[in-house]
Amino acid sequence: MDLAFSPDEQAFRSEVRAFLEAELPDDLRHKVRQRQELAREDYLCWQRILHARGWIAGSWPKEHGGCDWTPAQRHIFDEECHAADAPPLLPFGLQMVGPVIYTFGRPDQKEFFLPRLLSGEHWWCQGYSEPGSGSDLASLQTAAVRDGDDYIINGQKIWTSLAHHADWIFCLVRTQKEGKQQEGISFLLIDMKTPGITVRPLILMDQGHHVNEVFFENVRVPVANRIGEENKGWTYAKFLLGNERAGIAEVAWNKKLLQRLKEMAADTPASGDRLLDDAVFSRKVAETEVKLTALEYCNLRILAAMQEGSPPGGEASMLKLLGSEVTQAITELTVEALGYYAAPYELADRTPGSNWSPVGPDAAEGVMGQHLFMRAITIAGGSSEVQKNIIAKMVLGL
Amino acid sequence: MDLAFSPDEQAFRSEVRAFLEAELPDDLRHKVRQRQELAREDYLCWQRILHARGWIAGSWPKEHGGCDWTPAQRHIFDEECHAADAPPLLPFGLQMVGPVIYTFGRPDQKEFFLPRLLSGEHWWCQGYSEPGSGSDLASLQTAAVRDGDDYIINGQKIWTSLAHHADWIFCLVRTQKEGKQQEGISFLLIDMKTPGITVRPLILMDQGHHVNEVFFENVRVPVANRIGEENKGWTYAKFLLGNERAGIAEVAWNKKLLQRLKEMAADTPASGDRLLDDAVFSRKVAETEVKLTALEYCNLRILAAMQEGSPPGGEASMLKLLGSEVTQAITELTVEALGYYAAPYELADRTPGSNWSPVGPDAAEGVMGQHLFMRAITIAGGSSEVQKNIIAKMVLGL
Amino acid sequence: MDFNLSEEQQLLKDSVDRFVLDDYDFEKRRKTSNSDDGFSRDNWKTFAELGWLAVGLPEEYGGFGGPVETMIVMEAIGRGLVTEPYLPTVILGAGLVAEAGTDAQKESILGAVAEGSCMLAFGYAEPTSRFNLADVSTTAEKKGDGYVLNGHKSVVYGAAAADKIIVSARTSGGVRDNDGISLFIVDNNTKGLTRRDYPTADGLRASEVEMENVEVGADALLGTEGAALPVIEKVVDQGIAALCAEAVGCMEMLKDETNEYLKTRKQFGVPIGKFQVLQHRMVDCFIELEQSRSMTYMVTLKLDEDTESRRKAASSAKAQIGKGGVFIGAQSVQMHGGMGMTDELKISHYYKRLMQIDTMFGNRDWHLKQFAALTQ
Amino acid sequence: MDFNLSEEQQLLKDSVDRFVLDDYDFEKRRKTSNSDDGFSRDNWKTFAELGWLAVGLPEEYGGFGGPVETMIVMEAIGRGLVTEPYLPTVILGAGLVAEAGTDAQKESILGAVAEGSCMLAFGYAEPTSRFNLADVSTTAEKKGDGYVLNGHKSVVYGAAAADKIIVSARTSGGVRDNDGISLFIVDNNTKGLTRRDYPTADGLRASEVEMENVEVGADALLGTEGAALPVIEKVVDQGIAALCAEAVGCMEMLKDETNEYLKTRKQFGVPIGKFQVLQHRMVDCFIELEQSRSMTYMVTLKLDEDTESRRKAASSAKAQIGKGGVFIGAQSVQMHGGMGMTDELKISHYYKRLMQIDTMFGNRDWHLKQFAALTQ
Repeated sequence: MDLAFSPDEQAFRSEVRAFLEAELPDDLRHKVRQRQELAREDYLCWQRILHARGWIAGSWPKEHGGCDWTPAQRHIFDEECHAADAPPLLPFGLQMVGPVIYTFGRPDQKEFFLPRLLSGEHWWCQGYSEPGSGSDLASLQTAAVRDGDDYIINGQKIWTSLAHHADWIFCLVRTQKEGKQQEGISFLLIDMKTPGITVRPLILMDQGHHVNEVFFENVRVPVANRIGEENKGWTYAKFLLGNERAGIAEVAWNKKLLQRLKEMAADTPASGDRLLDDAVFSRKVAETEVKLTALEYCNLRILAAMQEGSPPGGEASMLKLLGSEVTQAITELTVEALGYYAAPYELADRTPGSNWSPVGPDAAEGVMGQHLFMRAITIAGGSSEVQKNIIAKMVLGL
Repeated sequence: MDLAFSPDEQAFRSEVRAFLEAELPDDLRHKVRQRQELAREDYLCWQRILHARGWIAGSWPKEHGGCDWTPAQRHIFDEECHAADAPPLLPFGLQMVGPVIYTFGRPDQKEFFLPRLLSGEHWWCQGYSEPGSGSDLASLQTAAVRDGDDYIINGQKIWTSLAHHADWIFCLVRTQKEGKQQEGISFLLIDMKTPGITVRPLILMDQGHHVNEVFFENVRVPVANRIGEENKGWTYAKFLLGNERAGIAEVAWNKKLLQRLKEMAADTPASGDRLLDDAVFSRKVAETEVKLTALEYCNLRILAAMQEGSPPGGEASMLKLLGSEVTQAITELTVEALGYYAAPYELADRTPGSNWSPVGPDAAEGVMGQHLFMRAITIAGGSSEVQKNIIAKMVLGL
Repeated sequence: MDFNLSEEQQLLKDSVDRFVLDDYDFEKRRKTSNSDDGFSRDNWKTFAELGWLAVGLPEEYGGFGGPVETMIVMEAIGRGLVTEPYLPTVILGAGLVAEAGTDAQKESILGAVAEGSCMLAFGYAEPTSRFNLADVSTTAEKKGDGYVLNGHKSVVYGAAAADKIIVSARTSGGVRDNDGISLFIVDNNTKGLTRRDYPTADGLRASEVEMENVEVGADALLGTEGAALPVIEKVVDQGIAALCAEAVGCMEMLKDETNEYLKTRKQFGVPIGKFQVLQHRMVDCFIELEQSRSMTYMVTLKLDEDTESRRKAASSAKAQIGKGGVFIGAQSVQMHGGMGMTDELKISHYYKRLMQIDTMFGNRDWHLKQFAALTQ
Repeated sequence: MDFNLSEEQQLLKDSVDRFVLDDYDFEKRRKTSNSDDGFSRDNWKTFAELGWLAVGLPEEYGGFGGPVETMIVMEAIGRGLVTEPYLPTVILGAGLVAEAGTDAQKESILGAVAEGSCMLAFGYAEPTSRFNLADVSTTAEKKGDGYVLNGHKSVVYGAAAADKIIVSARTSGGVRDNDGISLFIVDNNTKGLTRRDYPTADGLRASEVEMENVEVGADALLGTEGAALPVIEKVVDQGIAALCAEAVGCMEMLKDETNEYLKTRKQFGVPIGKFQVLQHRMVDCFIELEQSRSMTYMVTLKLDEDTESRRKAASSAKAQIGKGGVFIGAQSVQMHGGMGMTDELKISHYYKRLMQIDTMFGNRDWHLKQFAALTQ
């Protein structure tokens, strides 16, 4: 047993750190640090920089343009990126549809989609959830009816993150109504410019435009845009959900958020003391840090197992549960640290590029918005309740 | 709206207080205060004193030997008794079977049983639970087969509190196997001296002998000892359970326990400080006291409603839930307050009348034992999970 | 011991409940909240006509009722998520004047509040004070008959709409001394007073109020010079009781809405209310509500007891309400799933208000600390 | 990064696991625990023969292995709820000697420990010290070449069985000074040393150790006079890591037993494991166990890092283990219903041990406070 990273891994860490030092633009750093909403161009700017360095897809095989990094390398890369306040990489293309395409796609699909995905030319979004199917994903109703070489799509997706930025959407659609729900689903790649697609913003409680409803009205999609076999989409969907959960613990990001919280509490005057010196507040921070440490070592154990070839099973659900709880604990404490200054809430606060200055201390910027948006992480991607059902069944056999 | 007790009620409080001052024996006070296990004679001694004063059955109608006190009077009586460290009144006779007898019993049953119950001549215990029927009470299997003027009883009861002290047991037995479970149950009164009854101690985790298994092997019970109709026992059982839950919040007792905790924490040295001055410990005590205050006012609201004639419904389940949580919180904190001195655990500690002196501070006596025994209160009398099921169904309609 | 409303109180309750039901549905509330003022002056006029702005004020100045009546109004305000600045004007502002004002001040202000022609706000917090009401850096120096005020008051709810802002300022003593704090009634348009107005996360309006050499007359002093802290504490405790009632209104609405959602929303072929985990969660919400309601009655009925008893009541009630409100709010969002996250459903708005209520006048940590100190 | 055991470690694990499985079933354990000594000297001999009493000791005195090997043994001790005083003798007692002893002390004690002929105990707590290792009122005054000890050591586990008791005593400084603490090795039969022995709630044995003018020679001093605190802290951190492993053994046993009970116990016609609330509760137990195991690996692998890093590791691990252990213990009792309350089922015994582990070497509150101070 040994906690140390290998010399190679340590060298890799230095390399990543030097790269970030040199290449991460200051304005992006600042925006991330100040919890500002990122514009489409902000994401793409960072994607292009990483793409130029060949580091845009750490987990992908080299043949498809990835780095084929070990789990430990990915972990190191993640840690360094978050420590440097780099923007997050959106998962929809890189973690979700990309691996589906290179695993199940035809050669022409790989050739067309993968390079564009990596370069940022294609921005992807995810068409899974529907109004009637939340936790019960397989009950989806969006229908695809065969018409010659096309499918004609009618239906609605919901909670589609950043669909308003997207060039393409990958969709689960129903191609068969009979039999088991899971057995009539197909997996389609759809150009967002196709006539009949309407994107309607769904404003969330932080008043931000993160997600959308996407309506399909007689949308024609070439059958050639289907991944794999008709009615086998559930297989690809589950594969994708498995990938979605890798890295779900968000250890590096949580560490960064916790560090910011501690800095803020050290700077916050609390009637003559520093807030961080308040016994009860500092205990809550310590409790959260202990929980994060436990999560970190759970994550490392699972990474080590993956490195030896064991795929994560129910453990991924555990990481998702714990990671989301830790994040919510940190954002709640961050709001609490601000006291009354958590209340001021101007929309400008969340608008990219505004010249607005926050009310109260600088560190107050974006805190409430982030907290409110983070209420979603115990709901999206399989709610906490669903994750517990999964563990009860898969791990405990109940 | 008004929180004040009426002048009559305040006068009643003074009367109770003066009575306790004059009549409660010091050795009983001391035993209760030191959390010592009470002997059979301790309970009976106090019962006889109250009986002589005519205050043994506050809630009973006057015609049956009770006081017909209002809910407010009962609340006041309870508060004063606990404040004075009076021993508890055991519920099995006074709260449970007594009201069943005077509500559903025949005149001859009332005449025989009620005076003996009140005087303490008959010590009652409760034969409800069975090994196979815990939360699912109605699934009980103990069989009563008619044979002339007798029933012949075979089966087993479990968790029978203080059966080793009891003269009589009231039992739910199965008189019919067909049909709905609830419709084949009868309610019998059984003399513990009847041949065929064996009482086997069940030692609990505090190493105390509180509960027993009671075995019935061809036990003959006169049909005349049945309450009400054959196969209607479930009705009487539910009536009894309803009464069991009145006063279940144990507000007065919890207040006393909390006060003891605060005294102890004020006396406990914690490396140069008083433990009560520790910000985190005192906060936990404060949280518990707030919870107890909320419980107290929930209880008062329900008492006030009862005073106006509304029987408690699902609210009783709420009181039971909250009361047991508060008690466990207090006993946990009391153990915590002792630090290392919670560990010493000699059986003498729990044996009535021993000359043993506790290890560590005087206040350490009985603390761990009480904490361990109190783990049962979220299990017995309908587990917390069952109480929540009841509220979900009865109050929320889920 | 009696938890029933009198006949008059029941009439008041019917009246405010009807208003919220008929005239304050969620869509209207959203429009009102998003308007420039963040509330409706028409509604304010209605409040005045129906007498609600006189609740809790002294009878000699046209007022009626006391803590119970205030509780009734505030609970309805909570149910409707009403954005009109009732708390800053009627409870805090008029409360301070009623408690400490001269006859002349009462005469000129309380009647105007009751008839809707005067709105008030109370600036007590400062950037470094956190929740300590005695931590006052703002200074008031004597100048001639009057005073010169300098300082910064933080997150003053209702300040933009207020005709007069009441501020705490230090006339003597060190920054955190209990003695030496005074109250001043400052006209909102006084020279040297500048505001930065902003919406708050819970859809209300607040302001940073900066005073630079603001000159006020002797008649601006509210109460005895240097002895304002007990007055502030008393009125803030009244504010806490009112907030508790508002929170109970919010919580009850969330409990009802979420319970209904559990019965109607289907997943895996059954209403999600059939899942035991959600049933028990809903029970936890119900219990938090009942506890919060009990504590609200308790603090409301103890507002006129002695100081220590009142402060214990206020701190314990606030601690419960803060915890219960945030719990019910967060769980209502969670049980509504994605829909709970949206701006278009009312759920998240109640959650945001309950979060704010937890912070206002000191959060759980603060009040548990006060309570611990009072009960040791 | 590697969380696998080496081949030798796996062999050790197989050996201790087999012993617990074959020779330490619950009935045997109960008898042993209820015997006069509270443990079995035969078992102790077996431990010696199998080499377990040498684990973690320096190789030059017959020892082998390090923190990982200790973790392996302690986890099995947890699973079996083993009552033999392994922690007081091998980890604390021998640990102190190995850390601070002279060659002569190591020579005379460590070999004897390894071969099972010497048992040890460590008295560090006092009636007023609570969890502060530096709070030492016991005094050691120089007398000739030796020392005279006076004081009271609280709840010394394993003291009755110990041949030698190591105690902390103050040779200089004030009661809570970090400097001025020394360690002494005192023969259990020394004149002036009296014990009150008693069983503990978790079925072990401990004692109050009082010293009245106990005279010891110069060779009783363990380590440098007045400089014992860092030694004590280091060895206590090793004790914490060992306790964490023991707790993981307890928790795993409870998790497995309770999960099995949920599958077999029927109520309302179905196994109670079909109730979603119990499923999720069991998931919470599983997660607490996984977190506790991860933290145990962490602290075990960080015992040899610098002081600050080691102390952070120990305090964070102890805080997690205390919380997780008590949670799993209490929930296992609750999910077993009445049966969980009984003395005859093993469940409650694990709960009692986990409660004690939470307290030992400082409870959650204490370690969260230490951790907060170390990470600010």
